[in-house]
Amino acid sequence: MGSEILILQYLLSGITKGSIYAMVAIGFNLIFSATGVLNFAQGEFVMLGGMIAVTLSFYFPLPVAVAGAVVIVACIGCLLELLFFRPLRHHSILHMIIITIGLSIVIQEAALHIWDEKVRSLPYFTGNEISSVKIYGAAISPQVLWVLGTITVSVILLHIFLRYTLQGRAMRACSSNPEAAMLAGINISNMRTLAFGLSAALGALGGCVISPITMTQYEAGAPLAIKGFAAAILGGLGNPMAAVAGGLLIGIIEAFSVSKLPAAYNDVSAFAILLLVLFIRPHGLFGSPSGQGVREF
Amino acid sequence: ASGDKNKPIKIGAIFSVSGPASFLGAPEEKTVRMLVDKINAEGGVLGHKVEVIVKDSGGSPEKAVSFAKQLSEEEKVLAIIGPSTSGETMQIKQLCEENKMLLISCAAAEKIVNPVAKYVFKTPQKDSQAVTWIFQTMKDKGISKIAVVSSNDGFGAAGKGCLEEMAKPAGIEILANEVYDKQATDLTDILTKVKSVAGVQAVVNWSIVPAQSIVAKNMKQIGLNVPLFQSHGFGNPLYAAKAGVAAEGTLFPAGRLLVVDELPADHPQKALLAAYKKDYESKYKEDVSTFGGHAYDALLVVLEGIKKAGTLDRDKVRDAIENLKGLAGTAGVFNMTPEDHTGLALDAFEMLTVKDGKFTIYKK
Amino acid sequence: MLKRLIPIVLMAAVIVAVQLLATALEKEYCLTQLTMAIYYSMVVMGLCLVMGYAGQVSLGHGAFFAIGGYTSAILTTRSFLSLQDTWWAGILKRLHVFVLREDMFGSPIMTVSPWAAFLAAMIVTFIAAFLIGYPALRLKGHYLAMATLGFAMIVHKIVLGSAFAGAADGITGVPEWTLGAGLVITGKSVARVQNYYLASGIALVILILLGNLVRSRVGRALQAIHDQETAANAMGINTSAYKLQVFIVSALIAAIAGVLLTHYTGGIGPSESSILKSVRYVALAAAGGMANLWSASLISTLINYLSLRDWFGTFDNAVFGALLIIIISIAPDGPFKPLGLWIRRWSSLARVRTGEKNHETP
Amino acid sequence: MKLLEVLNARRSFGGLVAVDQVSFSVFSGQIKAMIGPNGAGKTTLFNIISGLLPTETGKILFKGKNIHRLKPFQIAHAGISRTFQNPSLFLKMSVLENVMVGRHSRTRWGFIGCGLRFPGQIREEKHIQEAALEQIAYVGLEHLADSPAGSLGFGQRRMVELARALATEPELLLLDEPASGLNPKETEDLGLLIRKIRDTGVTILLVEHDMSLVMDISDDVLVLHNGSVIAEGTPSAVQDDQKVISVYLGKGLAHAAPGEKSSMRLRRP
Amino acid sequence: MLLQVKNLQCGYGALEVVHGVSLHVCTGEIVGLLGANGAGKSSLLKAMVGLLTPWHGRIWINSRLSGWAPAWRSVSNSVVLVPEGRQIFSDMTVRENLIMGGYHNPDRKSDIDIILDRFPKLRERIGQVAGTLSGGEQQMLALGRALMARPKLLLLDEPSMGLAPLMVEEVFAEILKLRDAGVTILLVEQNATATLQIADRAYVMETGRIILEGEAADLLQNPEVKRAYLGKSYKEVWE
Ligand SMILES: Nc1ncnc2c1ncn2[C@@H]1O[C@H](COP(=O)(O)OP(=O)(O)OP(=O)(O)O)[C@@H](O)[C@H]1O
Ligand SMILES: Nc1ncnc2c1ncn2[C@@H]1O[C@H](COP(=O)(O)OP(=O)(O)OP(=O)(O)O)[C@@H](O)[C@H]1O
Ligand SMILES: [Mg+2]
Ligand SMILES: [Mg+2]
Repeated sequence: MGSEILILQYLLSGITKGSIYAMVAIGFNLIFSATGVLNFAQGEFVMLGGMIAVTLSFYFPLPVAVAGAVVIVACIGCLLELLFFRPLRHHSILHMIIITIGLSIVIQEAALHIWDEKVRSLPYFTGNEISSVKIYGAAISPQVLWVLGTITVSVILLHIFLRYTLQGRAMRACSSNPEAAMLAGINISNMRTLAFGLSAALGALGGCVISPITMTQYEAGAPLAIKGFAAAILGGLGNPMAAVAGGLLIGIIEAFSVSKLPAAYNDVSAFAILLLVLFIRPHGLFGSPSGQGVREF
Repeated sequence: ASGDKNKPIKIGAIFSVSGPASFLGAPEEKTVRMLVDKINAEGGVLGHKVEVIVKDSGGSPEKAVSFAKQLSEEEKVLAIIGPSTSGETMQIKQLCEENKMLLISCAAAEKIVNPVAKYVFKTPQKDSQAVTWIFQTMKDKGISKIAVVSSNDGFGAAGKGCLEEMAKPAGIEILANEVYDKQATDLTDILTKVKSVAGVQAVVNWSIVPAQSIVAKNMKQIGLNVPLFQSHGFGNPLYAAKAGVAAEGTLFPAGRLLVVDELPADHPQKALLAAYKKDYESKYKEDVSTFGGHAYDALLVVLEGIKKAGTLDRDKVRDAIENLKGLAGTAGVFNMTPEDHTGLALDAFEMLTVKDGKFTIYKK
Repeated sequence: MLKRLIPIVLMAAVIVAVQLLATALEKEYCLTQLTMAIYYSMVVMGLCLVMGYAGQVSLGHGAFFAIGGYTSAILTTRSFLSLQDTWWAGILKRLHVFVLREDMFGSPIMTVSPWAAFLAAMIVTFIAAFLIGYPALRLKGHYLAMATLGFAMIVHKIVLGSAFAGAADGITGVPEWTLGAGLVITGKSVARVQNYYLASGIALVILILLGNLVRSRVGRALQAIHDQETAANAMGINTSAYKLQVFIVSALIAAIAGVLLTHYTGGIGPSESSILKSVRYVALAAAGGMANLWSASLISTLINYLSLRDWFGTFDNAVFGALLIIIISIAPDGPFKPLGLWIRRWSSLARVRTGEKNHETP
Repeated sequence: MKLLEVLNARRSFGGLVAVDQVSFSVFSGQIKAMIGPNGAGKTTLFNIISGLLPTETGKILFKGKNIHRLKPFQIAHAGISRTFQNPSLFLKMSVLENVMVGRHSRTRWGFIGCGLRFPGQIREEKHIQEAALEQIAYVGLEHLADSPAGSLGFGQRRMVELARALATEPELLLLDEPASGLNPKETEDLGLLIRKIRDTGVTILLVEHDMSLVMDISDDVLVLHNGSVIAEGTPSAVQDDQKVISVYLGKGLAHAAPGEKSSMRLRRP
Repeated sequence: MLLQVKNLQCGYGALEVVHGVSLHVCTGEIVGLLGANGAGKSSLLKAMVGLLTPWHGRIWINSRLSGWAPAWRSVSNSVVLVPEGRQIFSDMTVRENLIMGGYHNPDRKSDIDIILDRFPKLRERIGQVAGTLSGGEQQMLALGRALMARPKLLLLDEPSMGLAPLMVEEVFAEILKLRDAGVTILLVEQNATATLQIADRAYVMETGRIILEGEAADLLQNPEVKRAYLGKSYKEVWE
């Protein structure tokens, strides 16, 4: 195996991991943009998406199962907001974050009791477990291309939504200054519901497309959430494209660190680099210093 | 000496029913509950009903410690079976030894019984025996240069150590040796590294986590087309299923539970395995796995010890267990000695392979 | 002065009452888990100081607990017998830094003494907290949370991936710690009551010290930093130094808890450094009302106690999550605050009512 | 004596030069006012002096020593204190505690002393409280000492801020729009208060848009426009400066006394 | 009558700060609301738009009972509050702030230009992140943003705070122009002289109660008002 091919293979392997982190990070970003809350339950949306899609796929063809899972999880997201966040008054951002931690634990346990502890997965969208796409001699699973495609489409749509549509801007206004948003006539509760629903849907979609690669289990959400959180922060909060860049970067760092260090330490190198970046750029690679994530709780 | 017949035999169990090792603890718990019901329906042991108190440790050692104390000091159980993972077992090994509490672990690592602690036993086969099988098969296939990948949990670490130790004497060279995270979602990078090492003739993966299927898939995806050996942790049909076609041809040593149909009728384990498999699968509507079998064996060992000792005195039961001979369990036939607190011989294993998505005995 | 003493005396009374009750009901064994829970709650106290008062979110305190526990566990279990004949080992032995003892299987080993290991653990924690705190405390909000979480992740993975820390199995066989004056930290059941009082005594002392701290010049400075960092700085508070100091203090408290619990249970495993643990500490601090040392330590002792006694079985995590949601939704300032508030509101409501009547007769 | 000397201070944000080569001095015992249109760079200049923003060029000399590389807290220790345009009190703390924070730079016990409550620390704590109460009384808010700062109205917050700044025992006090949000009567009282403060030996640099206050109390006025000084002098000289009138004062309302004709043009016909 | 408030009480937590206030504003009027610090003026305005739930009493807007509706509803009633302390969206650009002001206004695109013509300073800063504007610029932005909603009733809470004299003059002129354009205005101000000069009527509030009301011109001459709120003009002081 030539060294260029090797490097390319590491790169592709990094992209595979990174695309998974990126998918989770986008969802983080959306709720963050709308509410300033970092939703620790985002990983759980990803897990639920995968689990529900697998269950539905016993009864329906794959596309229907995926669509069904996305819709159901979006509804769950809205429902969670309605039940747990809407009734809150005068709660700080930190309180809401703690509630998302609680939700994440509860959802995980609920999944354990609804399903069981076993791993599940959707079939590969194209090809099977051993098929791969060759790029200059290096190989990548076709499913990764599905993931990348999903990311690209979601990011573009999200970017347009948040920057150029009225509703999207209103969403950002809500996180920027809720009282002023209310005075401008924005129903901030509905906006938050919408944000939860949307990011739950995004998470679920991610959970479906990555399910063949990573497999899904009731516990799969939390580690994904941590990496997704790291990706979102590395990129800089408040910008879905930055989140994707952050995700890919973490994946690629992990892959290349494997080539030099014992694989047991690849998380160590990824997080060490993340820390370094933060120490040099305290608001992520592409974040703005005045951005909301910088604000204290 | 068996005293009041109404008093049930209390046995404690610590399993990680939830948490990161739930794929071990959950079938263990189910198995034990099933078995206890069956035994009680058949009249119990020595005329006593058997009561098992199951504690879910969630895989945390500190909880295992707390529960072990609780079980021995408050519940005053006769013996503890479990914990599911070697990390938890190691944390309570000394505690049980000091409190003279009988512990039958369901974790595999060799150091649980080596050095031997008087009160500590375990039921899964030894890693060293699995390694012996694997290296033997490699020799038969003419393989001498291998790569080892393992997970960063207790099982993976123990197996890795065992492989490293036994490779030289067996004439096998380990060219690459990598550890991956037990929650890994993709392993192409590690396998790329393996692929970049010239001369690797086979890959050995040592783990109990779902990532075993990912190894199989990723190897095929990046075109690393050498035989894949797995540990006895592959003994769950689910993992083979999740790897799909990628699992074809995987070689691994395992107890006979997974191939009970292929056993000759006169095999000492056949009846027990068949019954366990049937009961379990009809009760829980899921495939039986070797993990549940470890709990089966643990309970079996304790109860047989009681039967043999004819008393509920813990020290006598311990002595009886230490001298159990020819006890057929799910993992093999147990022959305990004061030096060997596992009691399984090399023949507890069979080399298996995956063919058309099914486990079957590997024939050269 | 008296007002400050009341909660302390009350707490001491509760501590004694619990023990007497447990002994009287022949449930002394409950004190084992209670002792463990108290050690865990010490981490929460330190975290309260950092989060509730100084407003810095740390998702990495599990790591400090683990650093403390692991340092002392490694030093007190690793045998340095091979170094016995070197001249410096002789000196260290004379200084009681090295001690000779027997391991579980009766073979002789030479390890570092618990006191020396404790000291080393404090030094290591101090260095780690300084190295991570110094750059990280420039970060704010979510970024700070991520940096501390990343640190915890790194510690966790190093612990998991390193043979010297026992990798996934952790370290066992940690000896008991003779403090002197007949006090021993040990999990043996004969010393159960003694250890319960030791743990609660240490916790109470920490509570008192932290209580003094928050009601002083330093505490005000921390709260000021929390509210308006720029203004605090302009008022003459060296904000970065304060943030660093409070971070280190709380890290040291976590490490002390780690050392103590490790000697108490006789071992430590990698799960102590897991992210989930760190997050759990934060959640417990939040459930206690964050800036409320008494209630946070009570809540966390209670919840950890119930969890360690397996009250909720397989639903342990679910119950924890649900409790968390309920407490935060209903009583974001901790469950004890509304109690006081209700009393006050009742009295003021009465006043409003009479006020209303006055308006109607202009 | 020159207490504060700003030499060629400059600060830009992106392409915008907010403060452009500004030089001026404040003499001991003065009340100096700084005025100028919105966005002229007054607050930015305050931020530079108090160390919150570094100046890109030039020097800031306080009592002859260059302070422009010092951190804000060091500058506070050196004897410069300030209030903010948007009152930034510690909202969760009581008024008394807010002012006690002001004593921070004049006290010394640290973590260990405070944790262990050494007798000296207890004594110091008592002094802090007494001094803070004195300052609160000075601005006339004794009755609010125990209320949380978050529950105060806008104007009251300004007063607490002033008390907090005074508690640091500054030699130079920077006030950023202290009268905004106060009604004319209250502004007048504030003017008296500022004079009183000056009489205790504190030098004052003041940013204010309320001309009645500026013209009433200041000894010297500096006018900033687009980041540069366009005029400096006595109040009467400045208010007749054509440039100042055209960019800042205008001639309508601001000059109007109650009921004066010129202002009536605003009334509907 | 565009706005009518009867016997309104409201407060925070257990603390009542408005103790039964009644007032009204007729269409086309400018009504001033004066009062010392902490009198409860801002709280009263907040209650009118629903940011603060009234404890007691009634509010009619356009003869329709309101007051318990959430704050975001008030905009659809064409009632817009410019809050104390600006409250701009500090991490959005000036343009985005304006767009948000016109959230319910279908013509927001063209209205932005009108607003920018009114406040040329904002045009210069159109792409700047609003949090970095100077104090006065932020105040203009807040006013501009409120106008984007095309209010019928504009509640202004100290709009001249922090503005340079020239700008104060402009803002007051702007308020007059708005009234001429048909907007009804309730103006809370500390600049009592200017307020009474442009207002038609005014109320004076003290510790949560209305203590005086009447024609603005009369109040301007009222000795009590003069003593408590008007102070001296700086010219007077100087000369
Ligand atoms: N952080 C920043 N980033 C970009 N521009 C800034 C920043 N801070 C201030 N500015 C700009 O610098 C200029 C000067 O601002 P400054 O706050 O000093 O004005 P000011 O004189 O205090 O005005 P006002 O009287 O309205 O408070 C303004 O145009 C403002 O938009
Ligand atoms: N969020 C709040 N929580 C508790 N009390 C408050 C709050 N906001 C205002 N208050 C109290 O309500 C009273 C009235 O405040 P309000 O802001 O309405 O006064 P105001 O007349 O607008 O004063 P100003 O001229 O200073 O703006 C004040 O005494 C204040 O202490
Ligand atoms: Mg300013
Ligand atoms: Mg007000």
